Amino acid sequence: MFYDFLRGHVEALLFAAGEPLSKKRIADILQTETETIERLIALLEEDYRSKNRGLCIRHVAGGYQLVTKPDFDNLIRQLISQQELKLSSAAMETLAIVAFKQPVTRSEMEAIRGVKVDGVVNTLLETGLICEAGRKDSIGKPILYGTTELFLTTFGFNSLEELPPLPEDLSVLQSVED
Amino acid sequence: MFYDFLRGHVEALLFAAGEPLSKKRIADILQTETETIERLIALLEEDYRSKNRGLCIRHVAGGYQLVTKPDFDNLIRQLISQQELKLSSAAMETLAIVAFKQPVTRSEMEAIRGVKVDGVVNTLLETGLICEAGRKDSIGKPILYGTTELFLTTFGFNSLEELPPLPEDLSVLQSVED
Amino acid sequence: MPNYNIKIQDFEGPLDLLMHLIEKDKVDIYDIPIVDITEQYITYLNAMKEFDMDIASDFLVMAATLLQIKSRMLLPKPPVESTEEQEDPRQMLVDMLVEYRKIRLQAKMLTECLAMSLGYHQRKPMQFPDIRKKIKHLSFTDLLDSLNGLLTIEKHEPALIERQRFNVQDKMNNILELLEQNNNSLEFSSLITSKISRSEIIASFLAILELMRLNRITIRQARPFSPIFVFLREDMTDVL
Repeated sequence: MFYDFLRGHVEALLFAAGEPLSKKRIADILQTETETIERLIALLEEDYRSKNRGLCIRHVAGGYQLVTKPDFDNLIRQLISQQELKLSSAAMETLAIVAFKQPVTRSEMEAIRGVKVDGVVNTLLETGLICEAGRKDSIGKPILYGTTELFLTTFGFNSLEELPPLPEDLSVLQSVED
Repeated sequence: MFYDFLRGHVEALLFAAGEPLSKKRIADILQTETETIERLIALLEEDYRSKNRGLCIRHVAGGYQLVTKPDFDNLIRQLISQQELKLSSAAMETLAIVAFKQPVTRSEMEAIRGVKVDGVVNTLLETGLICEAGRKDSIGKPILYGTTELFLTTFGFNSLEELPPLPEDLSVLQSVED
Repeated sequence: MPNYNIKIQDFEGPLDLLMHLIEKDKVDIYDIPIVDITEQYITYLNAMKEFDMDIASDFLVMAATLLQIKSRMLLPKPPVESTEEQEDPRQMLVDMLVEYRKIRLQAKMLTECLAMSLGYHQRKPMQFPDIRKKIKHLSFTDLLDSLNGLLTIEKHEPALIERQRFNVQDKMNNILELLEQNNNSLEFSSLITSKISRSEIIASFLAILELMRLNRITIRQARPFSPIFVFLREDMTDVL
């Protein structure tokens, strides 16, 4: 195939970037069309399907990211003494509010959770999962918060539209716990 | 070859590690001999020799490191230099405060924005748009911040004197002192 | 005390606790037995107190809300004058709980997504210390727009606290004088009359409390709802 020789270029770019790259971005750097990039990504993915390869391409945060295959999860965990991202249930609830209701102010989060959220919001800001997203046009111009691209990458979403919808019937009282 | 199926494992490990891994370390994790690792690395290197691949293995610091092929150096540099840094709304607000009120301390910025500014100030320092500008002659001698020449270039000003005066209704900001 | 098998500390906040109580009894969220739930809720707060735990104010606010809803439920309904539907006093609570449950479900879904996503390992972006990222060209307008965001952040006027017009110390002297003029005893209600302003009532009341603390006066009441009398204690003098 004509563009075949660019396969290595794309692999090198994805590797160096670490983070997801949009096809637009890759196309700009390689001075080619996004359609070409799509084809190259498909070719690379075919290569990666081989048992002998440890990597794969993830479609996430509106781009492509080179990552290890999930099969090697346990293996890699032995390697990395990475501080696993562990969020408290308070943090997860608050993150859920930001994710599903963004942009949202601190007091709106507090109204839903029924408790102060200052500590949790600061923790979430530190993790980089949420960020300030302007100010609300109301008294005191409170800061609005939204999720970041890191949120999408970390949770494996391609875009905010991909956030899973809520089950329709909430009145059925299924325990949230189990 | 007998150990062939471990090729992907090694690739995944090298990828995730980022830094060089010794063959001893890889052998330990895969519970095999270092000789096996040597053979697996050789196999991987053969794979990487293909034109279609963007990566190669570097023998460095007593170990193996997965890196991009040197041929792609210029390409990858474009990844960084082409990238336009976008300032968040939090960063823009803080930058505006520094620009109009310089020299200004962190706590003065915090008083105006109503939230901690440590993260944002660090980001702004990294971009080179602001810099330290001495210390304030008050308790604790807090660091003062001001804008840089890069700030002028980025915003298209010739000098700080060219910064238009604050519009009247913005003078609220002026009244916030310490 | 009713039997509760709730582990103390388990709850993130009042809604979390309420949710637990409701789910435990498999109660219909749209038809909460408010009397029962309120009782259970308050029992739990009392248990927290027994364990010497600080009860966060959020929990107390919810307790007050529950009690208020309860009392409104118990009040006889005003005659229905219009066809307008009377709002269920529990409605606000139901809305809050439904919203909260939604968020909890969403948090749970996010947790599952995270668990799945963590199986993929990424690598850190390559660093090029010799290259500085270009900054998007910005204009003065961008800068002004950002200032605008800050602008109407309320500039808080310092709150003015009015000087107390009635001084507790003066009131104390005043009450002692009155007592001496009236054979060392007075009816409590004569000291706190509705003729005086609210701030004067507060000052008088505080003065009485303070005089009691200083053992200058005693207060007696023959039986519940009978008049309260204030007496001067002559055994103690010159404490002021």
